Amino acid sequence: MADSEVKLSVADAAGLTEVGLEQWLHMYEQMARIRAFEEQVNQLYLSAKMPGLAHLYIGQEAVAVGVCEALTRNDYITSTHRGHGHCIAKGASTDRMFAELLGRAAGYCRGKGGSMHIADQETGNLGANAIVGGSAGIATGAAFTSKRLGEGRVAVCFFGEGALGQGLLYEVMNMASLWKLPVLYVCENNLYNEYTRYEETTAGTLGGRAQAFNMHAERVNGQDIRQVYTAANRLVGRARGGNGPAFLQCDTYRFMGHHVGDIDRTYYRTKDEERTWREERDPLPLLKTWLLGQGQADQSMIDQIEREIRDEIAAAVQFALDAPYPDAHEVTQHVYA
Amino acid sequence: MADSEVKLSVADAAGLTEVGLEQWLHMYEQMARIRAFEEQVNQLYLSAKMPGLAHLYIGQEAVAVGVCEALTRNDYITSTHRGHGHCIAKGASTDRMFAELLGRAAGYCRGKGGSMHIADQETGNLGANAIVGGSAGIATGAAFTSKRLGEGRVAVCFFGEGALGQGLLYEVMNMASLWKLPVLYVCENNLYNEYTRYEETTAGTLGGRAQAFNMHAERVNGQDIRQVYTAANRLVGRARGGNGPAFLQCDTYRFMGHHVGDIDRTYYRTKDEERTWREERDPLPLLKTWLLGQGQADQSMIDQIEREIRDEIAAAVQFALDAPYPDAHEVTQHVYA
Amino acid sequence: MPELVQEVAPRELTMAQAINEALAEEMRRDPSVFIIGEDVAEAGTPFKVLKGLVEEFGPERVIDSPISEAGITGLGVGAAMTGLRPVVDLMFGDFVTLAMDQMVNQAAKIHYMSGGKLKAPMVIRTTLGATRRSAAQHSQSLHAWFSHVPGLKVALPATPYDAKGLLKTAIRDDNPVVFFEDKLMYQKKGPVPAEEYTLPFGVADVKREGSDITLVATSSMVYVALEAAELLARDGLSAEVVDLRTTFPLDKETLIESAKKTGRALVIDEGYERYGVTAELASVIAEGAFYHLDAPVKRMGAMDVPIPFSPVLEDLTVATSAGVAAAAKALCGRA
Amino acid sequence: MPELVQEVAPRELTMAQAINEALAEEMRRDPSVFIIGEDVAEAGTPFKVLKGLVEEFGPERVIDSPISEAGITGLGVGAAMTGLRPVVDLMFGDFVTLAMDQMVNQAAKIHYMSGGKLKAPMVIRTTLGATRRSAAQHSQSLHAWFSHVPGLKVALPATPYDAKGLLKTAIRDDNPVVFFEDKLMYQKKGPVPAEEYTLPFGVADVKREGSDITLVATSSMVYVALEAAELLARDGLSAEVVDLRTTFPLDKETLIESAKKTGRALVIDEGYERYGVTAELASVIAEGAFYHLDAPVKRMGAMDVPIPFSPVLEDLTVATSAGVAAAAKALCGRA
Ligand SMILES: Cc1ncc(C[n+]2csc(CCOP(=O)(O)OP(=O)(O)O)c2C)c(N)n1
Ligand SMILES: Cc1ncc(C[n+]2csc(CCOP(=O)(O)OP(=O)(O)O)c2C)c(N)n1
Ligand SMILES: [Mg+2]
Ligand SMILES: [Mg+2]
Repeated sequence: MADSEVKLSVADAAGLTEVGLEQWLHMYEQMARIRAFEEQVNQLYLSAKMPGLAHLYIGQEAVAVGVCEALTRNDYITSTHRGHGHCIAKGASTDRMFAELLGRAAGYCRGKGGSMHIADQETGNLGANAIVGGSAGIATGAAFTSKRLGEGRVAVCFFGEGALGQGLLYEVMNMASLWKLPVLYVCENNLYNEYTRYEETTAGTLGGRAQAFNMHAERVNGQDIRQVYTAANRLVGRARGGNGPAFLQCDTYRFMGHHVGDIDRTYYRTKDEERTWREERDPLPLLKTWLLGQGQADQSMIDQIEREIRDEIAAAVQFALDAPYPDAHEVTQHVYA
Repeated sequence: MADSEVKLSVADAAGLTEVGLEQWLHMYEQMARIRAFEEQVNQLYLSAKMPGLAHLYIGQEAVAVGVCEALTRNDYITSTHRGHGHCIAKGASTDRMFAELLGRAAGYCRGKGGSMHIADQETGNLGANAIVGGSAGIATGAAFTSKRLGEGRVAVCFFGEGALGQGLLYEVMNMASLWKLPVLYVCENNLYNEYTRYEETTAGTLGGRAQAFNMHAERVNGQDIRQVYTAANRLVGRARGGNGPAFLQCDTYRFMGHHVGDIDRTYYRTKDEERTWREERDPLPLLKTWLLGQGQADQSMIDQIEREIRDEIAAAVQFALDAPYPDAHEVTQHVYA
Repeated sequence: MPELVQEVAPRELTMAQAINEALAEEMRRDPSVFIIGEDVAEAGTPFKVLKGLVEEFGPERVIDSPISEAGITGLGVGAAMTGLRPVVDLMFGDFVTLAMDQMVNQAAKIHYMSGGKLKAPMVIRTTLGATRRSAAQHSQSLHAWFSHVPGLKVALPATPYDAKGLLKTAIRDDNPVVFFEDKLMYQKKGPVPAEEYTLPFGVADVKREGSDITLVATSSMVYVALEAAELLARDGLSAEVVDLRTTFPLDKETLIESAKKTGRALVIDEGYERYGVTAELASVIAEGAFYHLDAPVKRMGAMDVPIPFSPVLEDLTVATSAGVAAAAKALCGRA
Repeated sequence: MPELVQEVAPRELTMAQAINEALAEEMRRDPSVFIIGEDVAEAGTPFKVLKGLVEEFGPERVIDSPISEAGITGLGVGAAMTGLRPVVDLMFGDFVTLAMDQMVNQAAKIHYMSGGKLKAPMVIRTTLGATRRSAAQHSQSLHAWFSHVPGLKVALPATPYDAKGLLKTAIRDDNPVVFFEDKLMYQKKGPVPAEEYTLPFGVADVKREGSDITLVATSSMVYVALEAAELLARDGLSAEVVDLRTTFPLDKETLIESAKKTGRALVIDEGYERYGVTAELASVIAEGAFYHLDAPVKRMGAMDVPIPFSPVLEDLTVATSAGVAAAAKALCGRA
């Protein structure tokens, strides 16, 4: 399929992994949580309550949630500058995340990491990374540990299509393939490297980059969580079973700017394009419509989820706004372990 | 074909670029010059007359000569730690090369570069490089200049199969393909990264690494200069004509150690393997046999070439041994242009 | 700063405009100059410093690249060796970590290794500076590394005037130059004459004259030093502020002469203090002005910690005018 | 050096053997330790330092990698963060240029950025040192770069004893440690006790006591300093030789106390002089011993040139015992 032809046929559920309603609703809830979290982050920025910038995940929720749903708490992920979604999907709680984004001591990293470095060891999140592609080695190394210790854990390396510009990716994909490491490289193709269309920076195909190393590669519609989950589940199982790494391209789109301050975007993409994705390819309505259409869920279940999340996010951001900053002496703490 | 199945069918000349006898003999002469040069380098090492080490090109002569024969003097090459062959093939003279290897002021780099950094601007050799893969950016940049200035020059980047471990290669192949730069990536697969068999470090195929970037890739028997020349000629023409970069894998073998000091090699490759290559796949006898068999050349022509080269090399090494070292004040010269 | 003899009010530009103008002028003057980097064309970089250049010079000379810092630097080296003058844009100074081999082993050494035959005339523009709430991987000031490497030159201007003049010099220089711009100074304004000028490398600029103590500063820290000098003036202490402008070539003479004159010196830089630029400057002064110093040379680099995100912590890591003034007073025995 | 109370002749090992033994002991003690690098297994590295390890510990723990310095370092960071203790082998110190992002932006910062939750206990073993006729890309001593970076520790032993003790400490350290070995010292012999020991970081070692001048040296330069001390002794000058052993943590106290005692100091290092290790050491001494110094602290780093191939040139670039002795004499007013 052409890269921009990401269509979703709601009716077609053939070949999907079968999961119960509860799990579909959990995925919906996680996507809604990310969406609400990110909208709140944007508000914090617009009201000048958040230091620095943040890269919102809105539009891409089905990728993080669909993939993480295929993981256990023990599995590892590494994440990117656009990492809030991965962090939530892997199980972090939003209050401590907001606290981190606001530089408070209650944050996951005691306010020292901020948006681009959130990590949560408890849920296996080895950290967002502000170096594009910078975490590819870390994810590969985590998979190495798992294999070496026979732990059966899988490591997922999330990255944007722009990260395929980085040589490091190729170096570690080669090793992962050679040594059959249990790692899944999840490439989120949201069509842009910052403000540059990815075709301008990308020769050949994305998946071909992995296939060159004899690595299994698949491509799914990243707006359809059913497809993402199905593929991720299969590839994670494959990796866990000792059958080596895989590459999963998820075609997606960020609905907002590259970061919260990227307001005027018309010089690099059209309003039309944005509208199409927002209106026709939003992963939340897509899943909801399918669940409702199937008669699996009813509207009240969805409403309840959304109400609960609204409350949770409101409380979480309040928690963060009220939380104290780290003490001055912390500045020299944690330089060395 | 399997990587080690590099057979040569002397009879089969189908599809070869037709060149006149003179040019074949020139190629033979260049290969013989490299062979004699390298044998002399080994002698210099064994007799402790050469400082440091050197990586001999013996066995791989058909690659450098076959490729450079398809270039003009104006075209560029970049080379590697195993670079003497490329340097000679591109037209450098052996006296100043010996002088460089011996650290004399008459050397191509005034003795400052040595074996691993020989460069010769006059013949378009942008330099050997002691960083594996380190010259890939330089070659790509040279091609960029050529394209930008409309010079019609082609740049050839020579590297060993081990260099495909370096991320840089992928970064620049992507750009070369995107921007249709006139560059030819010549991968000399001599089966070993130093002391490690290349299959142990290489997932997938070598050419696949280029194809992933939508780059045209070919593979030839690197011991058969007729095949190397034919492919190089076509790919250079293609690049010169604005049709973009290509990747040329040449299957070959270094007959000697990784460097002159690598004497006991049995722990990483068998004597049998070495014997097979030396006896059955030596590029010089192969070309000679073919030329004689065809009745194109007679033995006296070959004898004359070899005699002349013997004399040239003897004179060249003597020139170098007699040449003065650089003056002490040169140590601080050329730090800045 | 330039001594403007005109009567009319001097033209004011921001640092970003001054850099943009330097590039535009050099690109007009010399068709071999081109720019390559991530989001440098239509976007004009995330800092908007290159705005308008692609419109004037076209996408052939202002090239949006893949996110390949090593690759574009390497391509730049090759282009420079074959007749072009690349200006490679490495968006954040922290990303130099990805291009070190091409900068240090290739660009810096090719002239020497080739016995003077080849050269790599190129500029690597990048940034430095913290307190932008960009956290540990987007806030470093790593200029000490390059200052350490023979074959490279390093400029780090503090004013729009200096930025323009030094960047033009960098582009014309036949050697690889690493050019550090403080992200937070892009909007700072200053006088920039409309006429063509360049500034020589290796000439420090006395941004303020004084007699009691010498404050040597680089880039962003020049303003901290100038403000500290104001504070000190209120306490009756006269501070001389020397802006280094290039860490290499290093204007040892100006540093040493100033320290000899005042008898006291404090060096301020935004790089990590340990094994950083302040060490070189302090030891050059301590050696050169040994017999004239009334107190040890004091160093103030950035705190030796990865740069924290939280504003309350981040602000502690960089020297402030109050901190500099206090340290200077202590050096002058007025603690 | 250890005070050996035994009567029997002490056991002598080469530096290579001492390093090998440290690795073997730690790998036996702790199954989480593993080695990754190019040609580290059967070949035991081109320097043969790792000989025999793959035979004892198997290819799962002594891993031949592709030629991917960034990749293996990155893999090491991830492995370290998840419970292993990698020893990453970067064959030549010049190749660190390829792994800087993983070392500096990832390994060094993860503990801090995660607010103390994650850590990267790993050792990056690499080499330094010139005069091996290996030319500009295989001869550098780039330890100053890492000494500059918060979050990293840097060790550079000069004797087999120190190498073994410091390497064992490095492997047990919970932080990334960059461990520099001088290629030319691998065959140097020295006493190494058979019993288990480790050496603390941040403790300089007075390799020779003296009273007229302090020679501070690192790695290979310790021998140059010791030889110079011999030469000076013939001239009636008593030189104290302080071996730093780790550039970070830095044992400021020992340096300063020694300089206070002797009143004169000369610091010697094989890295480029400019903005190098000697700058930090000199400025620490100049500040800390300011009121006790009879002469400026003098620095002798490597010449600020890319390292030339030609032996006649290369030998000029590094400090020699004769040069150090001459400089020391001059400092002592005996020029
Ligand atoms: C090594 C590196 N180069 C450049 C940047 C600046 N930068 C931040 S995000 C970004 C674009 C990343 O694009 P992609 O990987 O597709 O991720 P997306 O932002 O689309 O999620 C760039 C160039 C960086 N952070 N790291
Ligand atoms: C970046 C880098 N890593 C490691 C080395 C050490 N080294 C020198 S040659 C070599 C093997 C290169 O193998 P290949 O590229 O196949 O070339 P060949 O020696 O076979 O010609 C290695 C690892 C180096 N010079 N540069
Ligand atoms: Mg993207
Ligand atoms: Mg090879």
